[in-house]
Amino acid sequence: MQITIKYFGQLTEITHIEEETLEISGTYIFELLETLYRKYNTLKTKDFQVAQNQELVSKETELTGAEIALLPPFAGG
Amino acid sequence: MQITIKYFGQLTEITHIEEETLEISGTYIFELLETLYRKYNTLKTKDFQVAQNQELVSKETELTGAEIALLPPFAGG
Amino acid sequence: MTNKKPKNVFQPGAITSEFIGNSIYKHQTKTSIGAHNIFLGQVRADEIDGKTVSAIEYTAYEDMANQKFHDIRESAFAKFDLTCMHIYHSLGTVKAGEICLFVFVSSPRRKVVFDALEYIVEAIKAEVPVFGKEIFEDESHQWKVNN
Amino acid sequence: MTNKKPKNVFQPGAITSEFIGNSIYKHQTKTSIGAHNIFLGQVRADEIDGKTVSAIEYTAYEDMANQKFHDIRESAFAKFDLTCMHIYHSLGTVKAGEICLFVFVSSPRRKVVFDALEYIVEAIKAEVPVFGKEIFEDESHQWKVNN
Repeated sequence: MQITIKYFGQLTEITHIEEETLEISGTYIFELLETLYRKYNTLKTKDFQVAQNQELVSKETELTGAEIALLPPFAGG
Repeated sequence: MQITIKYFGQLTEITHIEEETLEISGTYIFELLETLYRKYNTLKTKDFQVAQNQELVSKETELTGAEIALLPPFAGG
Repeated sequence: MTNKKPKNVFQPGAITSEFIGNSIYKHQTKTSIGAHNIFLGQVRADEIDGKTVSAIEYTAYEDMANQKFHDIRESAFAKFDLTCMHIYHSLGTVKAGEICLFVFVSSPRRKVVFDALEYIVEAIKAEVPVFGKEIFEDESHQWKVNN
Repeated sequence: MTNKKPKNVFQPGAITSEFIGNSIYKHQTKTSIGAHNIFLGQVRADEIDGKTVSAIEYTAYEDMANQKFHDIRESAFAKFDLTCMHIYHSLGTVKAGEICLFVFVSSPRRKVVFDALEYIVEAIKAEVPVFGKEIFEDESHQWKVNN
């Protein structure tokens, strides 16, 4: 399945891009993350949450094909 | 003893003055109040606190000769 | 902490939005501040028995009130890690919709300003001898009481 | 309560004291309001390992952030008897001493605004995907994290 992934804040210092669309073979968020960890070596060392369709989700959530975002710790205000 | 007494807010609608100096014969605040209740008939029906030398005092406090103020309920802010 | 003599907290008439904006502006040179919290008391056009409040006329036992504002200030600085604190209160006529109380606290961190501001405002309402005559549109009046 | 689409809470660069003053001014026609409470987040010139923060560069997952601001707003209106609520957050560069967050709540009564403002600010800090790059004077940086 084709999934668009957005990167924010300090994660863009690892990915060097803010957005990409990847072909993902798995069914769950954690499978998508395994793909990303292979692509970006140091991503695994970073603290972040995952949003799917703009809602925070756990790693056991099923992929729906909606936009994924990797969100480092919030710093608003 | 000569004591200056200040009246504030709705109490001035009873006293029709904001300040006066009276000769008080008693020793305690409540004796001063008795004098004032005789002078101002409806004062007794009103809710107020007494300050002596700018500090709230009870009716059993001794008169020092310092300024007395009759303070109706506060309405700041 | 300071032990200065009480400042005069009162100003004649309403506190303007320009005054408040300018006060905020002056704090932008204080770069240790991370959080400001501002309370504004505004005169309500309350309807009571079919009559509407058009203004409040404020009077105060000024010397005692300024001393109480000073005590509240000292006590808040002792309790909370504040960088700045400012209090302004109106005297005289303040129309419905206008501002009569402006309390401004600043601190490096936000938790402090929430606690400090509520403490200060509640103390002002309870302890400072300020009196308010609510004037109705027909020029009759009643006396305001804090609760 | 409203069910309108999320508004855009973000504005480019710092939030000025004039903007805040003007926002206060606009509320003086709302004569059912008795109490305003305003929170301002200001960028601190923190010193970290001998280097001083000169600015924060804010970015956000804007669509999700505006949705979260909207949810916080709806939830605050449901919980508290508020007359008005306004939230503004900076995007891009905000220098030390400048204001990056402006939250403004108004109600007939004061108890409500204290509770509501703290609720809203804490929710913003915890739930809204905004990111802050703290820029030091030597142009190095670190990433800000809310606590």
